[in-house]
Amino acid sequence: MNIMLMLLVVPLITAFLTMAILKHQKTVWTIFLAVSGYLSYALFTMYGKWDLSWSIELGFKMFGKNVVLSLINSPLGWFFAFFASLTTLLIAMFSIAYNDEKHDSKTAPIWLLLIFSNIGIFFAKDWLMFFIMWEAMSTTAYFIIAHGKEISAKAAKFYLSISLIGTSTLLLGIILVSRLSQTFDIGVSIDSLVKLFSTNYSAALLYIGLFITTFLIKSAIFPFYMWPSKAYAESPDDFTPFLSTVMSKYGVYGLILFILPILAKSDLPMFGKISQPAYMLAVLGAITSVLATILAIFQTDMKKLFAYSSVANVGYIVMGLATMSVVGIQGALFHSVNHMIFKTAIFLSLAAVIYRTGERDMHKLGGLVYKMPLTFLVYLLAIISAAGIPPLSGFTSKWLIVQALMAQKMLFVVVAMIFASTGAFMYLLRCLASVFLGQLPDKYKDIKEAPLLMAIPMTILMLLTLAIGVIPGIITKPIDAVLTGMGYNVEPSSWTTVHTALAKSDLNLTYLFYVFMVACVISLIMYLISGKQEKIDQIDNYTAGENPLEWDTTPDRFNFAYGFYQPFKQMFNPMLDLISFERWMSSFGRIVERASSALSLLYTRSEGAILMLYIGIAILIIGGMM
Amino acid sequence: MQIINYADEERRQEDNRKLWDKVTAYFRSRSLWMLHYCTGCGAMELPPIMTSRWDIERFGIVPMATPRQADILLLTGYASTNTMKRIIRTYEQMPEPKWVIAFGSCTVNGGMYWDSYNTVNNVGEYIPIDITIAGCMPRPEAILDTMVKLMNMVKSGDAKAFQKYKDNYGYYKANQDKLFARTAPVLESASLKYVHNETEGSEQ
Amino acid sequence: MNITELLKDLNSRGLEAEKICDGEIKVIANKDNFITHLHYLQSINYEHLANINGVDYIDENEFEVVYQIYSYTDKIHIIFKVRIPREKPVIQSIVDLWEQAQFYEREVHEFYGIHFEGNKDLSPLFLEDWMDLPPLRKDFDTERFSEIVMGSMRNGGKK
Amino acid sequence: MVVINIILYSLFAILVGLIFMGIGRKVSARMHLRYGPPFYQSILDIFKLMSRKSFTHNFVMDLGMVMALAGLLGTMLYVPIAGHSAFISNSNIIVIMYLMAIGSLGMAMAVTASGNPNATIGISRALTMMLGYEIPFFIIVLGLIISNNSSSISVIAASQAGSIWNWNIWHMPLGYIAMEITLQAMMGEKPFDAMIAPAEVASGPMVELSGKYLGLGLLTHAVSIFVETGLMVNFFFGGGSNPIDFVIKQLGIYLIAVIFDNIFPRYKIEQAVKFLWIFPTGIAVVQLLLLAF
Amino acid sequence: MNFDSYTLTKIAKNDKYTTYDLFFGPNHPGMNGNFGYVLDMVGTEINNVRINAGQLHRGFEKLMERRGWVQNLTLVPRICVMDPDPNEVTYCMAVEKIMNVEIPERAKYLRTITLEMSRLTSLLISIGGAGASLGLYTIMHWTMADRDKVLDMFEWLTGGRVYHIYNIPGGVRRDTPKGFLEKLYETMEYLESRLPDYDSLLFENPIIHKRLKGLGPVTKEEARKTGLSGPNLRASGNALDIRKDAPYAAYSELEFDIITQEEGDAFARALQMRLEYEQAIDLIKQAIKKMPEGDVHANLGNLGMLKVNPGEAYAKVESSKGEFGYYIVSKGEKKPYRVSVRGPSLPAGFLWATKHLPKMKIDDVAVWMGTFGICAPDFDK
Repeated sequence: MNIMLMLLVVPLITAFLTMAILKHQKTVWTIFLAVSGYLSYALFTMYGKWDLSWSIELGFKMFGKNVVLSLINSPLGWFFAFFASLTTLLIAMFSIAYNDEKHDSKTAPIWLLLIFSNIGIFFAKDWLMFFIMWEAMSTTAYFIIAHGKEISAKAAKFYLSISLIGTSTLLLGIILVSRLSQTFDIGVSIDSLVKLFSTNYSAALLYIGLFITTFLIKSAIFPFYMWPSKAYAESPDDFTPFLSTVMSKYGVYGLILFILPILAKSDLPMFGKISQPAYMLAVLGAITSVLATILAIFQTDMKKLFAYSSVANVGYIVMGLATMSVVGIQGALFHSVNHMIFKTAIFLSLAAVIYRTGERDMHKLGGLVYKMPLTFLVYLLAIISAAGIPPLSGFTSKWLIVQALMAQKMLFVVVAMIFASTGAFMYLLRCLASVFLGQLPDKYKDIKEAPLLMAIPMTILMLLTLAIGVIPGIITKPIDAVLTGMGYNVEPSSWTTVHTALAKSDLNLTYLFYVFMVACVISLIMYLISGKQEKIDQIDNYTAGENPLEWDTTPDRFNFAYGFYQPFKQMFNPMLDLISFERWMSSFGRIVERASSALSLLYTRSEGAILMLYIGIAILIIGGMM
Repeated sequence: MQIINYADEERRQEDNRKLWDKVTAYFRSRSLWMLHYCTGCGAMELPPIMTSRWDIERFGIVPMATPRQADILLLTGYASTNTMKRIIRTYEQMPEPKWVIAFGSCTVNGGMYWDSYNTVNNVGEYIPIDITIAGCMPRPEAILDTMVKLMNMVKSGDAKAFQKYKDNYGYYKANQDKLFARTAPVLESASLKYVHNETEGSEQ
Repeated sequence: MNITELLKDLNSRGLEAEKICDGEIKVIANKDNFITHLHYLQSINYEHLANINGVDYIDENEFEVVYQIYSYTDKIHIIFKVRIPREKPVIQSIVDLWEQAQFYEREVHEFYGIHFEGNKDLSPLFLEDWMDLPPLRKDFDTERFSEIVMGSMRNGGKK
Repeated sequence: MVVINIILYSLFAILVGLIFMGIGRKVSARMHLRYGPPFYQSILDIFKLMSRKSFTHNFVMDLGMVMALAGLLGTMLYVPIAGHSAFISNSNIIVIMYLMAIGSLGMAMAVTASGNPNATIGISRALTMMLGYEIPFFIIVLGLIISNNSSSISVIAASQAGSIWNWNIWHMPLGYIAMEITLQAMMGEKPFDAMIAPAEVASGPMVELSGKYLGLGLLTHAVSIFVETGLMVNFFFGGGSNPIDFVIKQLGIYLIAVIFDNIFPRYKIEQAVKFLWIFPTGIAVVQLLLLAF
Repeated sequence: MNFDSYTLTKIAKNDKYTTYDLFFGPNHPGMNGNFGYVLDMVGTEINNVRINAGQLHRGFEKLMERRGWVQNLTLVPRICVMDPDPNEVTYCMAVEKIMNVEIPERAKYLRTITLEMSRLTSLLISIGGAGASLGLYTIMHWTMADRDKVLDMFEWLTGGRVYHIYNIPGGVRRDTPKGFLEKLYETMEYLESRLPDYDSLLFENPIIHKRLKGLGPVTKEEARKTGLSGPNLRASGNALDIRKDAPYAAYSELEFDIITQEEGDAFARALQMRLEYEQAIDLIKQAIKKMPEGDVHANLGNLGMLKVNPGEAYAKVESSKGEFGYYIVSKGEKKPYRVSVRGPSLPAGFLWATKHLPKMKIDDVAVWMGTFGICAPDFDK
């Protein structure tokens, strides 16, 4: 059987299979792990085979041709699909341990459907396939986010209502573009839109505007940056990494697949070194990352905090893409992978914390390093990577994006980027300080380290981020293929060095790691030759000479975690009112929600109804086309 | 409680100190950081010695904010019972090596507060003292002189009160408990008359 | 109001008022209704409560609570004294009249064991874990206490 | 060979940083109408701190302090000293900016591990301040990068070689002024020292550091002084023709900071950030616009 | 998103994990004296405050009942270390009131001089301390250096640097040394010449204005009603000064106006200190010029065996912090029956702490204390 088809069929079949044995949770999740393992392996073997494809002719005609649903193994799609399935594999391993009696979310079958649509999106060759998979992805994600909890269902509805806008603009866009290009093929539609740009500028802008809206909504770029804070926070803890790292990339993938080639090939009015629409995109990315960073700094719920952090990171990626330069796109793709790795590591370690403590508010936790040192270490390396600190992977991609922005003289965008990444430091450290460091509250005196099955994927992620940081070639080599596939002329990248457009600014990361290690050794020697240290109890602290217990100051009451950046926040209070789109977004969302809840009643009763929905939507769309 | 006599033992140790110890002792003596803690009125003469006129920073002595960073604890004057408790906690929070200087007559025998119900008479019974300065209050010159003396003692390895505290912890702990861990009134008169007031209070 | 008028006024209200020197009088009030007098004094601009202190007249078996009151307009200081029996040292609180009184009353409570009705917080302010007689009472022997607890010696131990 | 170079450069930076601290103390003492400690006082302090016993709450404290010093040493190695550096590199400014963050991260980790609220408040302030000064600092750096079309410090320093009139301080005086203010914040000198304010949070991050931890902290500070003044020399003062010239310029810059340190009280953290985002940032933006257009 | 700063106290009530305790003192660089507050914090804002006093309690009032009338003179200055002379003078005045003794004119002037010199030393610490609590250590060093000049004059006059025990019942201990007054006048001129430096460093510093203005305001009526006194009272716009209202020593013969500020905030209090410092210099100069010749103490017989006739009196003095009051009851014995001390810092240190500190930022506590001139030993006693 065609391997492309296998990629789709395996998750689909197992999805229905696992539905039948939903009661045996461990088995279900093990099957899930096996499927993701298979997918990762299959995708790995597919590297370099860029001629793989699969198509099926549907029995009716449009635009004078037979309508075809087709898949193709493009380097870009492979790049995203491979790293997505790798992430899924690691999450799956985590999920086996996570979904015990207490934390069971029973979402494995739907998740498999989601993976099915995930593969479909990344390998779709025509708009029809793309749309079906896109719609399937949006809907299945809704069910996983809802996962049978009252509050989650609310967040999921919010997510669904926002997604509905996205899918409807996508549908409209597809209809318009297909009409224009007389085919559903994506490649052809790019060329026809490029042509349209030279004849009717504003119409073309409207066409790509529809697509951009869809992609921005999916990636939660300004002005749609609000929904992740709800959806990510309320979804199952083991699903959040997938939602945050893989699903936020669909929009990015869409932008690279469709928007970038159009902007690159068209003759557009320029602003400085780059075209105006691209600059607009960069500005949107900049606004997103700045706002999301500011909002993340003030969160008390750790999952919400990292939801905003994800939004900010996607903002960086969009900024990198908008430079339209090789270095920028390289950086953006690199950062997409990095974001998958470090954000998965972060969310998994937080899931481990939630698994052990059942608490999501940062200020109610503290001092967990005493009990969960490995989780702490994973989280630490992940945030070092997320903050873009060398020698870990996050640095390389951020550095590439910054270099690209500077080379293109996008001055204020790059300042926004630096603001966001310094701000990232603030919120990342806040979570570190509040959750893992500080005083361990009495009620967590006897919690344990995360179970082995959780520890393994976390450790792998930790090593992965270090490996990529030291040897960037692991990622830059596949990126070369992607860029070549997109029509850029690139020199083959080296294993150790990353290049930029600026003069004399290349960076050898392996050397950097080496230098840093030598510095570490010097520092360690200084530490070792100096006097001995004695370990003391956590409450044995400077308390101005007072005995804290005489003042009823237990460790619970000796931990500064709430209102961590309160003085800073007061500076922003007037502004927070303004940027809190949440109010109008939620009022808007509520209207859609009401409409959708009437609809959703039909199929929330049983999971099997999803299939009905699929078929119904497919018929609807195709019927609309006729 | 047996108190080890240090005088002889130290003199014996003096000769066979290693070179490394001598070097550390020199550096330590040149960089004594004192804890910024005004335990009593003697603290009033600290600002002058720290500031322009006497400028103790010449000798590398600077005030430090917390006991973790400090080398010297200054007991500036009388120690009330409450303060004594805090002094002991502070002293125990200081890393070794650490030294204590007691200021003024009231730290030796209570001074003019000898019969007060809330001041400790001899501070040396509760924590070990390296040097005591006489006077009420000691003049800045005296303090400066003491500091220099302490520097010399540190350099020669004579200032070992912290060692004494470790070795005779039982003695010090017993004295501290006598002061703080009181469970019953000390004077007989209390049991007769104070009870009335307590019941009166609870009725209200 | 000058000092003679004030004395006359206070005497007419049933208080024993007496001049000590220029700008200073002492007033002895009854423990049952002293608050109304203080209220009156406050209403005629005696708005500064400088201090509240106790005196232990052990020979007369009485405590005296002394309120130091001053008028910024009349420039007259009143030593306002209230006697209460030593067996039942209870007096009404004046927290409602002067806010700072709560701390002065806590102090007097701590040092004399006088209970102030209406003062919500009479927890010890200065002494920690104090179990003996309130220390400022005349029958508390501070030297003996110091001798037992701190090992103090007369003349530094010399005979 | 490179390893030996790295060790020598590290020791050099530490030594210079410590002596600068000593001279700084001497200068502030003179401003206070005092005699002041000897110029090598900081070396004595470090030695004492390293040789005494110390307390740790958990392994994060050890890890953090080692990481902090390592990060700063790593940063230092990327700063060219009068054209010399421990190994051949492009001395990329962005790398330096992010490498310096290791120091902050390590320090932040180590002190929050102690669980003392004073320390945590100090860290929250330090990070807020970091966001405050990174913006103007980066805008100034951006101006330099744009005008040289390279993000390499060596290139920026080399472009000013030759006469004293080639120095960037004459070409971009506004940038220099903004940098001077920003440098004050980067070095944590008053009026931007809210993070260690002894009167408010009992010396903030340092509150639980004893013995060698404080020693490592001071070494980190010494190296950071070297790095920050070194950056300034490379950016605006031609980078120096030989190491001695370089160090003298650094000292001059450091002493300016010390003098300002002694005549200003401290801002509250939010006031400091506001100030940094208005004045130095505004000046730097004007400078950037002048350079870019 | 939750706007936590809007409703911090509400959040603190509902969620016990949001608050934590911070120990501000006794061993804290921002605390002047051995005293403390235990702050219940939400974020960096104070939610509630517990007072931690008593570290300096020595039982003065008990000890004074056990010592002779003159022996007590050694105890009283220890009640306020920063500003010891008002204690001596107040105690002596109370004794003199009971004994009905009038002290000689020259003694009055000498008392005035010692009181004002003591005020200078205390205000120099307060001004320097307020600067240091904001991180401006330079001013601290300068004021301390200048304070030493005054202490040297004290040493010459009385033999002691900090505790002088110069005032005794009936006058002062001894006459001035030769050349003292001229040297004192010179010192005063020197101190006056230093004022522009202080101003440009501290009081005209824009950051100081930004930090202090609007911090810890006290209204005019509140200040009178809650027992505030001295500079704190006058900084709120009350033109009240014991030196004018109930003149003691030689104040009735000296010319001076009561300085007031209107705002009542921390900056007004700091400025009030600065202006009263200038006024004190002026008063000393006036006193030196007007100094009459004559005895310096009234003859009360052998002071060591002094017996005071039965009676009671309350005497008060305007110190640099406010009203120091001594209430003395005598039963005609060799020892006082009861001495009660009214320290000026209690209303600010206790009452206003509970009023001002909640809702205040941790940043401002030290400087708030500094401007109130809170001196722990005078309420701990």
